[in-house]
Amino acid sequence: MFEAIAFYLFAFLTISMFYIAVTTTQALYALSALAAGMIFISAFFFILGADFLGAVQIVVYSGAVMALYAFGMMFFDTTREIKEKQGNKAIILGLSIISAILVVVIVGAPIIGNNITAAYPVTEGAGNVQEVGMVLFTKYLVPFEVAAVMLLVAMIAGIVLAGKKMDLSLTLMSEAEIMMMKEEDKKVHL
Amino acid sequence: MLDHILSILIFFPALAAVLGFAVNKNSIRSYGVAVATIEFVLALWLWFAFDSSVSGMQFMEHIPLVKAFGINYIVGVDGISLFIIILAAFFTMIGIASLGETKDIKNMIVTLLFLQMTMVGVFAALDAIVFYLFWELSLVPMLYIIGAWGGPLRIYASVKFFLYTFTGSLVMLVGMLFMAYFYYQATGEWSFAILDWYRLILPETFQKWLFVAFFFGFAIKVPMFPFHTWLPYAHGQAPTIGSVILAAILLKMGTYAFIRFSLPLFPDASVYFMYPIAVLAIIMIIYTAMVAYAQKDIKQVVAYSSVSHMGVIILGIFALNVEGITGSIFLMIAHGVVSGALFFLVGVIYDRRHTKYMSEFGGLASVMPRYATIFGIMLMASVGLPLTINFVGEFLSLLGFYKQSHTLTLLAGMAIIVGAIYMLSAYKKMFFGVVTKDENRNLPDVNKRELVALIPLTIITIWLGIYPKVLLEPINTSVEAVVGLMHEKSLTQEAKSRIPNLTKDAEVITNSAENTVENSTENSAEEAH
Amino acid sequence: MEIGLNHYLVLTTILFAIGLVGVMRRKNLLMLFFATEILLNAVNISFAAISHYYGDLTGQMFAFFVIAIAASEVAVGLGLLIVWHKKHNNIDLDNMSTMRG
Amino acid sequence: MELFLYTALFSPLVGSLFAALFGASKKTKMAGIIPSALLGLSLISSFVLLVSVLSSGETVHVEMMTWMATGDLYIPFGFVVDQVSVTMMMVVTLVSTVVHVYAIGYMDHDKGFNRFFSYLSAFVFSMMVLVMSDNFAGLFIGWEGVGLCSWLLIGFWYHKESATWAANEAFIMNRIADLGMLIGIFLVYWNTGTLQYEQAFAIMPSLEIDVLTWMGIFLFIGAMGKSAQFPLHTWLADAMEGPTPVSALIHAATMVTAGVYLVVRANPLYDLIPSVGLFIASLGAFVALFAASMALVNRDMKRVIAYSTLSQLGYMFAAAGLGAYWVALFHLMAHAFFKALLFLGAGNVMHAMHDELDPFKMGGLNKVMKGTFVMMTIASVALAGIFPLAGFFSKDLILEVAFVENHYIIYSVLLFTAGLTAFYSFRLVALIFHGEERYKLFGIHPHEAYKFMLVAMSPLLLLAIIAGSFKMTYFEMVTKLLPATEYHVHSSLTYWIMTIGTQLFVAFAIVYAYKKYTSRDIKVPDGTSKLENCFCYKLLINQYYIPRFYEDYIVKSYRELSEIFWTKIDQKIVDATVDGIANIFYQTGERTRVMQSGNLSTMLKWMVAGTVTLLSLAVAFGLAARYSGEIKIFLSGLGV
Repeated sequence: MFEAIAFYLFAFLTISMFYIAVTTTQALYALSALAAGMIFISAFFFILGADFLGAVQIVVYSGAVMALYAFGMMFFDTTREIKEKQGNKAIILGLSIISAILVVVIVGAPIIGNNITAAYPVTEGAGNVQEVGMVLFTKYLVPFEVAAVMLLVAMIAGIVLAGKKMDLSLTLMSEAEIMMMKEEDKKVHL
Repeated sequence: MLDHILSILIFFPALAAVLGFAVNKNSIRSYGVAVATIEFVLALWLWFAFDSSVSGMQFMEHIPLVKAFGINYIVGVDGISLFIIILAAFFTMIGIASLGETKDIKNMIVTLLFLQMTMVGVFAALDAIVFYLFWELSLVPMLYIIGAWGGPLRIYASVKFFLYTFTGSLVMLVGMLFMAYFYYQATGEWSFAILDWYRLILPETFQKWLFVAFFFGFAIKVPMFPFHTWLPYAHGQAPTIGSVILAAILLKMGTYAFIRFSLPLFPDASVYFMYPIAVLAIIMIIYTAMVAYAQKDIKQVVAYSSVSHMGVIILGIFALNVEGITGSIFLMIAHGVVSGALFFLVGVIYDRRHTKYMSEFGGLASVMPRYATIFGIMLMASVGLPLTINFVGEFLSLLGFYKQSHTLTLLAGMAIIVGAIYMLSAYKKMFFGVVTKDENRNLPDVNKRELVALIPLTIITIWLGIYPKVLLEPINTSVEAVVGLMHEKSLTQEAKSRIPNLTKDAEVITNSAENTVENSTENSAEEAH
Repeated sequence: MEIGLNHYLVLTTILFAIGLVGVMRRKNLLMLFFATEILLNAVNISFAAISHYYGDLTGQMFAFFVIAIAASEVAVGLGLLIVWHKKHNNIDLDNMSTMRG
Repeated sequence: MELFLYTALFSPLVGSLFAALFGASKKTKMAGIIPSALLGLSLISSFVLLVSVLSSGETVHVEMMTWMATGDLYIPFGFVVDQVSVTMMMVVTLVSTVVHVYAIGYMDHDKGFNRFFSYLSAFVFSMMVLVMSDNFAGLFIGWEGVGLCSWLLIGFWYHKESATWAANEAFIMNRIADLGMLIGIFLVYWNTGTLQYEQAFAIMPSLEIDVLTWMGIFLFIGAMGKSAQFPLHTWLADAMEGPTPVSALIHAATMVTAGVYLVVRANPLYDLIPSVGLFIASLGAFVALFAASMALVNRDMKRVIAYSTLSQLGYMFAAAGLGAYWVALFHLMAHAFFKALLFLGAGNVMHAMHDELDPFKMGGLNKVMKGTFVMMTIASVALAGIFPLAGFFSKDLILEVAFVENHYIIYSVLLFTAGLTAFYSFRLVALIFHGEERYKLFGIHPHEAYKFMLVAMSPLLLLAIIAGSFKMTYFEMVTKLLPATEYHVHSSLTYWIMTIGTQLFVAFAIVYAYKKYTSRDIKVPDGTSKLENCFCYKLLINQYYIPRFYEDYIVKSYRELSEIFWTKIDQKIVDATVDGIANIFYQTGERTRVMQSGNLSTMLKWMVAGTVTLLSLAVAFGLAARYSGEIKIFLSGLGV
């Protein structure tokens, strides 16, 4: 009963948060809504007994990713309204729903067909974190290490990419200065 | 060296072409002539060493390429392909030797040498994949020749030429793959070797489908009506040398492939499709001849006349008897010589006046008598006058087909009437009458460089018209083997009666073919069915 | 009122749809990144749910790796975004048309 | 003997090649003399062969080399000199030698002198191949060879539009007939397995009558073209555009008789199919009358003689068709002599009159051109068939044949035509040589031809007079090969009535023509007289409107049809279809290019759409695989 209430409550919250995130014109609102949605999603993980995943979700998403976005947004002029031309909404909506259903059908089909058996059954008497740790460092050791390297690479890449001309700030520069800079850029390229 | 003569013939020009890039621009012409002459001498040597009493393949070479799928580099030559190879070498030689002032002459000569490789390759290949490879590769130099040295519409013409023939050959490729798969089904081994395929006996329905698949590739190349429209554009836009090679050699690939693939592989289907193809051939003959008559551009006249003559070749092939097929092979060579020469001749006048419209000329007979004489000889050869090379081929082809159908031959025989009509009226427009245009009054007659090409062609035209035996004998031997094989392989009663039985050869074939293979083929074919 | 796998699947469907709407509808690149996060999270939930209902840890593992990938994607993506912004002074999708065919 | 055979055959070729060497250079007398001498050599060789055949009765048969051999087909270059071919050889070499010598004078002032002799000798060579060949293929070589030379020679003055047009017409019309000939040859090959005369004719009696009939018809179509029989006759009159020696040699004496030669040569075949023979005879009789009627009114000297040739060819075919092959051949020979003479005489007149061809503009030339006058008159008398000249023996024989074979219609047609022949021949002679000297109005000063030209013509004159006396010798010789049917009218009374009656009829026609056209009030017709406006006259002068019919309905429609084929069918349908198919792909690309707008947002949408499609396919296939059994049952229930 408690589980049901929790599910519906968080379901409602996630959906509405994400809805706000994709519809609002204010980047700041979107960011906040997204962060909230992420946290609510971690609730599902806890409900499903995936404690470790829940924790990671909060730490990585709500912590790291959102912070990254927040820092990133400082570079952009978030107050500036971006005009967004809108196409046919029916097509967008239709395509989204159809593809979502298809994804679910594909993912869920073998389960509904009852054809699968657990490859790594949940070990009785062990906590979730322990279980995850055991699987992660045995079967998935190599992918784990690869993921680690990938994160490192991504980090360096992020720094290198964003780090160029850190001394400039387009937000603080006037239009004329920006234009001038562009001209110079072009000359260099030529 | 004689053991590998075919490989040398194929790859020597290509190698020379690669080296040609390093040759000085001023000496490239003599370099090209030297290479082509060596190649021609080698081809003559091939003829000299060729044993015309043997019906099978000679100078065979066999190098496995992809063992798992039975793809081998197999080349060989028999009476059917021998003379076309020689003709290819010959035309490249005189083509390069008589090349006029051309921009980028180095590129032109290198391209021609590459083209020669592909031409010889096609006619020597005995493996379907190798054949296909050269078949497609031959498009590339031709595309370049038309596209780079052509007339104002050259891009359209070259793209059309390329895409059209390419589409056809893709269908053919599917047929080849299926054929190999079928061979695998029957014997448990993959093979693309044509001689292996010859031993297969296919059920009739399969034959029909495969025949149609091959037909598309070949018919577009020939080109048969209604697939012929790329040809006038290609000829109309190509430079002289391009037209010459295209008409003389490249078109022959289609008809040659009919004899190499369609007839021996699918005898029943050949009989089944004989009438429809004959009707197409007759439409080709009469219709394109009439179209040729309506042309205003002399080169287009020759181009359409090419199509018309190819119709007679097709008819001879589908006569399905020794006389007809021998005649059609001979006519391939004859048509190569004659229409090649005609394109050369058109090139001569185009070089002088930069126009190909017949209305621009008139009365040239008095201005350029030597030119008019050579043109007249070639014209008479083209309309099939006896004692010229064309007559032998046309006579034998029609004679052969007469065995199959009286009425259709009567219609096809219209070739000699309609051919005379367009050729004579074109000749009249260009050479007879009084000189009306001032530009024409002082045209120089053919010069030495042009005579280098034209004199040998004239000599061949008459020599082979009077003494065709030198070619007919080896051709005949090989064709008898093909016809014997077809008779042996054919399943239906109709095919047996249409294809004559040549007992003496039939025995040889039976010995060489493995009966077990045939039986298992039949069985599996039934199952697959 | 037992919450079954189907409930979770329906939920993820809805979230995925919302994410897709975002992907297609938004012209602001930053918003596009947000929408991508939503898509990933929707799938993560379904992985976790399936893992739970079938007593198999593989689902969780996948979700874990998805998170890792999402994190690196953000790092690199954001870096690119900043470079772009510096160059063009906007992050509007409609302006990115150098790939016009 | 073989040496003589090869000499007879190849010396014209050598002559031709010799003259061709000087083809592009300036006129040299040598280019005319050497070929003529070589032809003389050929004539002597032929004569030796004739004597040999005549005395020993043995034929010479040589096989020079193989021409074509493939499958069962074997065609050699084989030559035979037998009674028939030796006759033809004599005719050909004799007339052509005369014509060559004559032409040295006639073509004296022509720029293309050397070229002319090259062509003319080449023609003789082709003609020799035609008559000497021992197989149908060799015959065809000669057949086409003479066609080529005829084309070259008719169009000799190639700057004249009418000449080139006539040359092309002649060639193309002959080609139409050659197709028939070719088909005939195919029929012979596939039914007898050989093209050699001897073997083929030996097998023919065992063949079905239908096959033989077709064979006969197709071969005769070939003969119709070369011998200009109706409806392929129009080219002969137009061929008069060529130089006159050419007309004499090719279009009177030799080439046009090739058709007759073919029928005579194929006599074993035509003997087996009397119905076709009857058709040939009827057509021959019709053409005789038809051509003679056109000759009555024509105002072109050479054309009149051409129609006369046509008419005489009709006689020959009538005889050949009725099975009297030796008679046909005899008339062929006699006709060759006097007709060539007539043409050469006409050539002299033309030269004298500066290429004026209208006899109404001449008159009274007998004073200036005595020699020519005598020759042409004798030739005309021979043509009319007056005793004792050559024409009497040969032509009367044909009439007798028709009478004896009980074909009275053919007989009466031929008899009537004999009268017409006499009339138009002497109309011509009268208009040219007698009456008022109308040429003076046009300021022409005629002169007689060179002496040597007249001397050159004299052998023909002699033969035109005495050829009839060879009749019995000839009969004995040639019937060793041809059916030896003697034609005798049953009662001698009927015979005498017939002969004298015919002679009187012909003589009357001559006298009438003389009376009518020597009168002083002959004027150059200007199209106003009553006669010229009557329907019959118009019909005849326009050659029964046949050339116009050909021009308007066949040539024109062919040209228009070609134009339609090219512009409409080839470009608008065939090529447009090809381009259309290419365009479909091109347009598809052009349309779908919008997807690659470069706008990321749009591309994202397409990406999603693509994903949807792929996912749907995945689901569909998954379901299909899962429920394949059920689907099969369902489909089989539907009866698929």
